[in-house]
Amino acid sequence: MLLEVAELSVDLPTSGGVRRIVRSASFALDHGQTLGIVGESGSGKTMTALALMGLLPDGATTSGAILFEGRDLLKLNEAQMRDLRGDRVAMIFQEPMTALNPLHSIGRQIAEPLILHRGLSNAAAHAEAVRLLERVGLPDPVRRARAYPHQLSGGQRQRAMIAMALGCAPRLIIADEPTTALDVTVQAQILDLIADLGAQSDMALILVSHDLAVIAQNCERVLVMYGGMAMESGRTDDVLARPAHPYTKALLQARPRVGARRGERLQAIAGAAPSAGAMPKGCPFAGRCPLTIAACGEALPAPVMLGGDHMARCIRIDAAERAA
Amino acid sequence: MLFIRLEMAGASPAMTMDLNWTPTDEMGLYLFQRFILLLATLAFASIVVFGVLEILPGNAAQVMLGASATPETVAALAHKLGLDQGVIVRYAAWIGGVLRGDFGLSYAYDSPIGPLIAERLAVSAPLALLAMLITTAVALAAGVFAAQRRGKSGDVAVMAASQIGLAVPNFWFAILLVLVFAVHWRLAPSGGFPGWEAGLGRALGALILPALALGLVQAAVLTRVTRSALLDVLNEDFIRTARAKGLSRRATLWRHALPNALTPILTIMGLQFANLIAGAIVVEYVFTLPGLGRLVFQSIANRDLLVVEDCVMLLVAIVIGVNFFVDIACAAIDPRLRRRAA
Amino acid sequence: MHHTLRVIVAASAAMLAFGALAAPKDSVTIGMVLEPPGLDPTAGAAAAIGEITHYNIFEGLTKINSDFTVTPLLAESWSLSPDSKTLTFKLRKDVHFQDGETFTSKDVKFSFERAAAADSTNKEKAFFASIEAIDASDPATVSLKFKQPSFDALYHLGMNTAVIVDPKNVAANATNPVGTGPYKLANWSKGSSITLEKWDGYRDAAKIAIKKATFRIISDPSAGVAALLAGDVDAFPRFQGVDSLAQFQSDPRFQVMVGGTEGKTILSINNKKKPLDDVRVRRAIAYAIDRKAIIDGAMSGLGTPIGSHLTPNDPGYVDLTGEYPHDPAKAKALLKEASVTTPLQLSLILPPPAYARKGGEIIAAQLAEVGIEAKIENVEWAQWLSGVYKEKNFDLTIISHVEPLDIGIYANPDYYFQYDNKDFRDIIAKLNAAPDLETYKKNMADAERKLADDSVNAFLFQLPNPTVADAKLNGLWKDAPIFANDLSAMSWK
Amino acid sequence: MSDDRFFARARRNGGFVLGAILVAALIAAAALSLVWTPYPPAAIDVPHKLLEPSFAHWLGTDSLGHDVVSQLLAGARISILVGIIAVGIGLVFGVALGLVAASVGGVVEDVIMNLCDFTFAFPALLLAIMLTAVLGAGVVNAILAIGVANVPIFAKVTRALGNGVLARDYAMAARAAGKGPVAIALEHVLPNVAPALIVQATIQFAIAILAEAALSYLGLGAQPPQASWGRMLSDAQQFMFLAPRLAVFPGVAIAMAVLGLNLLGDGLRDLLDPRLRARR
Amino acid sequence: MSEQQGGAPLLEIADLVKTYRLPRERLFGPRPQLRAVDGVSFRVTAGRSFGIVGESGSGKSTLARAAIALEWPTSGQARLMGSAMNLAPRAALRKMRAHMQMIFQDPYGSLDPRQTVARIVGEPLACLDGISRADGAARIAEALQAVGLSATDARKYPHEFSGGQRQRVAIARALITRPRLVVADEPVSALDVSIQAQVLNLMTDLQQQFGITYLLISHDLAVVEHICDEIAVMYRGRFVETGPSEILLASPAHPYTRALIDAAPKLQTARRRAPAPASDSPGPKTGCAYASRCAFAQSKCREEAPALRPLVDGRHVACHFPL
Repeated sequence: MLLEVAELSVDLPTSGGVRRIVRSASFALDHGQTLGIVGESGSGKTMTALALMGLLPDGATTSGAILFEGRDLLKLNEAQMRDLRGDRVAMIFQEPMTALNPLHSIGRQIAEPLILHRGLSNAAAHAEAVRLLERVGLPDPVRRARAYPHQLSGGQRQRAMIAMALGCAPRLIIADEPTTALDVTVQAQILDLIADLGAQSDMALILVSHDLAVIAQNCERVLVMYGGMAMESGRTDDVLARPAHPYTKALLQARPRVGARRGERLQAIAGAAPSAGAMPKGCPFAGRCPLTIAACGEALPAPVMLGGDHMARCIRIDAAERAA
Repeated sequence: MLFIRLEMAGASPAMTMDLNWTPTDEMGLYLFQRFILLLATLAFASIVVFGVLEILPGNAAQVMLGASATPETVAALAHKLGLDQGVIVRYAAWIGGVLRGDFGLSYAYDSPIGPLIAERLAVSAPLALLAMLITTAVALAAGVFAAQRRGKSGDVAVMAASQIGLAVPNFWFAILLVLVFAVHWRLAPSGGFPGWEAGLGRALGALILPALALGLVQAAVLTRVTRSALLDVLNEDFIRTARAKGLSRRATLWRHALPNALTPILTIMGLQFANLIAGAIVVEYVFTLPGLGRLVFQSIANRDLLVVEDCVMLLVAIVIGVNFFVDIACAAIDPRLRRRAA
Repeated sequence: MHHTLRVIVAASAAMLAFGALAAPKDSVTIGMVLEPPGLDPTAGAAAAIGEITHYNIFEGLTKINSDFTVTPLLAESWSLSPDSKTLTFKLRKDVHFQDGETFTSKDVKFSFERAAAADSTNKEKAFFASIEAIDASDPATVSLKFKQPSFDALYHLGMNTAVIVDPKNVAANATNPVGTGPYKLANWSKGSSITLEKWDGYRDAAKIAIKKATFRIISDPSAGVAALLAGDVDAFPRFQGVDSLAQFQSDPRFQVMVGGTEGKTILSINNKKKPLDDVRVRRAIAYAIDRKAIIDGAMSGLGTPIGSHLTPNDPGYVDLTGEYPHDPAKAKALLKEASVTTPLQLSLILPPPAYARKGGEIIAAQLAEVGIEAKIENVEWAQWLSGVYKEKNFDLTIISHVEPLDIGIYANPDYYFQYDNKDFRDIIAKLNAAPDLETYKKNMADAERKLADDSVNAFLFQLPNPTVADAKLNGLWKDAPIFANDLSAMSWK
Repeated sequence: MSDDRFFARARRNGGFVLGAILVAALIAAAALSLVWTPYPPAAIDVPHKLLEPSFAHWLGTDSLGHDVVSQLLAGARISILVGIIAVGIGLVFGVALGLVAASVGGVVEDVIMNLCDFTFAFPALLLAIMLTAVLGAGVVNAILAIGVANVPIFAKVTRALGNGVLARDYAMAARAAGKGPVAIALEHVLPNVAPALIVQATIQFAIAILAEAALSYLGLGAQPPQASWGRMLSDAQQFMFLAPRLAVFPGVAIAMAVLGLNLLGDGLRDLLDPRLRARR
Repeated sequence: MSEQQGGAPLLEIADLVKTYRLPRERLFGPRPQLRAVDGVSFRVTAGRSFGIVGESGSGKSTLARAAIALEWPTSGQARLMGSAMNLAPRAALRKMRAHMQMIFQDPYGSLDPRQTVARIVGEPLACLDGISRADGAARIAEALQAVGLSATDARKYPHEFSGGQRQRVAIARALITRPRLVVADEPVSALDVSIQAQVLNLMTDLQQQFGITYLLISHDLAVVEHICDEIAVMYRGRFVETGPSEILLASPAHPYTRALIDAAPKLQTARRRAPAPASDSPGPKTGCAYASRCAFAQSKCREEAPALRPLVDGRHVACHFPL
């Protein structure tokens, strides 16, 4: 296994007290594999990704374990984490406009990790940056390398971000909503690019998105998060075909579909997601879930294995199956 | 902030990118437009300065001749000085002279104003530079220090000190400095300026207390600006990107955060320069320094109109010029700013 | 043997002195409050011009000394004609201007005629205009024929307005003065300091102890105190920080002298303005004022009270200070008698000197006690000159008239306080025509009494001349009949 | 925002509490001086000048025998007066200009903003010196000068934040509903800009106090017998060596008043709108 | 359902052009112009909701704002029920506004944080004359109830609501004047999936209940199809294809429409590869704007701009070689 996350919890101090943002998340990933983490805003998916990079906000505390290439990342000191970041693990962020330093040329920003981790000279790093830009499909890479972020379009900027992440040939790439800010057509191209490049060099990929469809089309495995908790996980095929958790089911049905009858009522989920400050003791979906019983609100539901590595955290899986 | 819009221009329609840009074009265009605006501002400033000071009460000729002068002699001198001419003629004569480098004649000193101002600048300019140097050094160091330790005791101490700095009037601080360093410990002269011919050491020695009084109080403002600008930048996504590349916090700070924080800091420094010049007038008063600010004050007292006009114009031009260079510097640092020329 | 011993003793003493003072001090730094606008005392009115140039760069025929006596300077001697109208001076023959020109009676004639000319900006133009003829036929003799007998001519000729200038250099004197004195201008750093250097071509160069003198302009009293304490300044004549004198007096490093000047500090009253044109109101003001409190509060107790427009050292002085004792009740009664409705609102315009600013505050408080509300308005000199002196737009103001023997200003009905009195003008005419000193003194006393009786202005005190200096500096003036710093008399102990 | 939450959060904000206490003390001092001072502030008592602090004179007397405590109390009055009027001038004209600039946009906005930038080239104190030189020294002119210097500051704040508000969809929604530009400026822009203006006004108040002190120190502000902290300092400077305490009290008073206002402003900024970041 | 307006369509856009001036690029060069909307015409008839799909920068939001008289067209007209809005006097336009309202994308930015829900919802009403205070309050309560909120919510402030509830408030505001046309600019794209469904359901309910016709702007084909009877696909300021939703989505005629449909992520694991190679460069000055990205482009496409022409099935397409 390249990566094994076990019972990861993240606590974040806020003005209203310490909040548990991620609750006992567990998942694993091998070389070359792709995992999608899907969830709505506030589900804890981004914090999970940042925990893997060791880039949680100041004051955050973690428990559990993150084994990467056999080492527990939570036990590494800052210097050791620094050596990993950008070299063994790389990250692509959501908004390429703000994620790039507006004052540095694209080439300089791509060259930076190469100089840092590979010890390349400035000139060599810059030449490599141009090669990387070419590899991510930017035409005229020499001039693009000289350009500043504001002179590129959104798609081009995201390609530059990918080039930056690829630079040191990391073993794991974490992409946090890499296409949310982009148009649909560009989104498809960027996702293709990430998938292709990952496959070429046997990199593992964690794709974080709010859009189940994006995950479905790009990841072998999926992890559905809600209220800081991993509700369901497993092979994408399994989860899509036989969603076990009421939340996953609701999510699949809530989306309007192309080709569906117009004006058809969508299966809406009532209410709104609980805020981190008002998280119930038990299942975070309790209350919004049509199958809620008193026990749902009392304790964190235990994971239920459903064959293979298909897992769901729900005490009413049986009822859910009946309902479906 | 002169000319610079701190906030992004209002909601602009999404635009397609023209990739045929060339950096020199953008910068050249920006420079040209800023320069035109600089000239227009200077012209407008000269009209305002002349206009305001033309209605000063008092009669320069009377002042020059003293109490016992007869009305005829006063009138004769007024004629000699051109005070009996029309306002527009006098404005044209003044501005024409200034453009040729002829600042006119001081009524009070009965000598050309150009050398007079040059003499004062030899005190004021080093004082301002020294003060700015102190401000910048202290503020950058303290601001970076505080931003790095946000919320910790070091940050709290710096912020508390800067609050006090904001609250203390610079002239009071100057008085306290004289009391402690010049009178009590006798480490520095109490005031006055021996002149540069007395030696670099003595001249700088006379400027150090005034520069401290000016600089430290200003540093309080800039420290807060530096800290908040840096904290703003440290919250930006690209800082996380830099850390995700494996850069240390320190390297992230110096390579990514500080250059980005520099634009607001520089802009505020430009604005502060105006306050520095104003503060210099008061501090020069406390330390009886023969600087430009003091010349303005004395000349207003003497009704030495032309000197006041020249000095105020010079001070305003310096402020405008400094802000012009701040704009240019900001555009040189931040390629996005060049685009905003419109 | 005896002789040898003396030589040895002298040598050892000299060596000791050298040992104590590695380099004997031959320079001095003098503080002054106002910077002169130029350096030609015959063209500008500012007292600061004389403080720097008089006796140092420029010299006149006579010299007014600290003790109010008049002695020869460029003149060796003089004689007065029996009708008291012609003064004849024998001039020194060893005098040169600093540009090498020789000083002769022609220069005297040129200087005085220039001062009397129509375009003259000389402050004492009126005095020079009273000279009917100047005879300079002999280079070593000059005689001045006055239109009327002149008892104070020697005094006037000793003032800085009567210094002898080099005809070749008159135009440049403001910035590059050339005179006959022992010092030349070395440097003027505007707004900061003026430095004079000893001129080696001076006729008595060997007697001049101070080689270099720097006048530092320190307008703020506390900065002056600081400069003295820090040793930045060796002497501060006409020192403004009068409240700090006690501190210097108790410090052995310093010498403190308090002398007098010709300054008559008065509360000027606009005699034309209603109800101030009523003598009862002016008298009420005089009764309302407590000179002692003003002198104590504004001058730290320095300054001699005066009762009219003359200082105690002037010829013909009469002490009239008892005329209007501090009596608020009487003041109120007079106001009532003049049927003035109280509170009476008056403006009180104050120029920058401390005697005016602080004295004004005290006077305002004293006037308030009798029902006069004086609204204080602080102004700069320029505003004072234009608003008060020229436009006569004021009710009350405080000012020190420092010109000696200037009681004649009251004979001018257009003078800013606008005292228009025929009787007084007659007295002044008699005074000017006085055939001898005794008559002069008698007429002077009449004039003083008339002013006090009419309560033209409220007369406060003689402006003191406090000097603070390094205890080792010799030759400073105690009294200051004129504002001058005689550097040639100064030396270090 | 509900009031109880505001006060609950306010109590936890130490700077705000300290600032509020200091400002309350300033106001209390000014109010007290209207009805009572130990001695009349302008009363001259030459025989009792330069007294050390004692039971009769808690902080001693100055060179004319003024009671220092009385003068300090009365001086608070001038400070508050200058602050209120100068900030008022800045608010009224600045906010109006800022709203017009933001609402009208285009050339009008450019002209107003360039004028504001232009005014920044005249340092407030230089402007004040020029104005007082033209109009004469006095509190009224000092207030006017400080007020004029305040106008562009409020104009810029109003315009910058106003543009932000106008770019929000709710301003667009108001237009879609048929609201005119004036109604939108008054109903949407002004209330949303108000918290920032309150914060800015507090800070400008502090700056006005400093400016008045500097002007009075230079003799261009308050005139005797009016008590003013700046004037007290300039008097005290002449007695630095005899009675350094006289130079301490007014300075401390100014510093405390300004500190209080700044802390109050920072606290208000945190409380009213955490998104507003330090502008200084 | 909806009352038929004799003859004139509810909304008619005629040859609308909107240009913006961009900053100068060269010292003395002219200021370049951006044609955000480049000659668009369409009609919305009562009862047939109209959807506009396109990527960011295609001009669809500008078009929406012009349609509701929040932008003044550079040329062309927007007519509501037969009267041209850009020619109408101010007072008349204000009256017309009662018939058209707008819903915005960001439920956090579209509600003034300093106003109560009652004021927010009542704002369009306040702009109309002759509505009494009591009437107004009743109408506000009615509107709130129609969107599933309670009348007591009127006293609350926006920050007391969740994102979905805020969008309900925004919809209530749009409903209060009982408009015939509601322009909705990306009404659900800022909401979480679970909330999206609630809002979309609400919008369809209101459509049926009050006979509202939507002009819906979205980048999401599924959302547009869910609400709209007719769809227009916009690219670089122009319509490239219009037509009834079912037909257009089932068998797109324009390659760009095809690309959009293919690129939309679907809930299935196998995925078609993204079509055309990426190119973000601006289109050529002449010819079809899409030519540089089009997989089927031929030389004619680069030389001659295709006009929007009708196809047999009621669709219009701007392509020389429709699929």
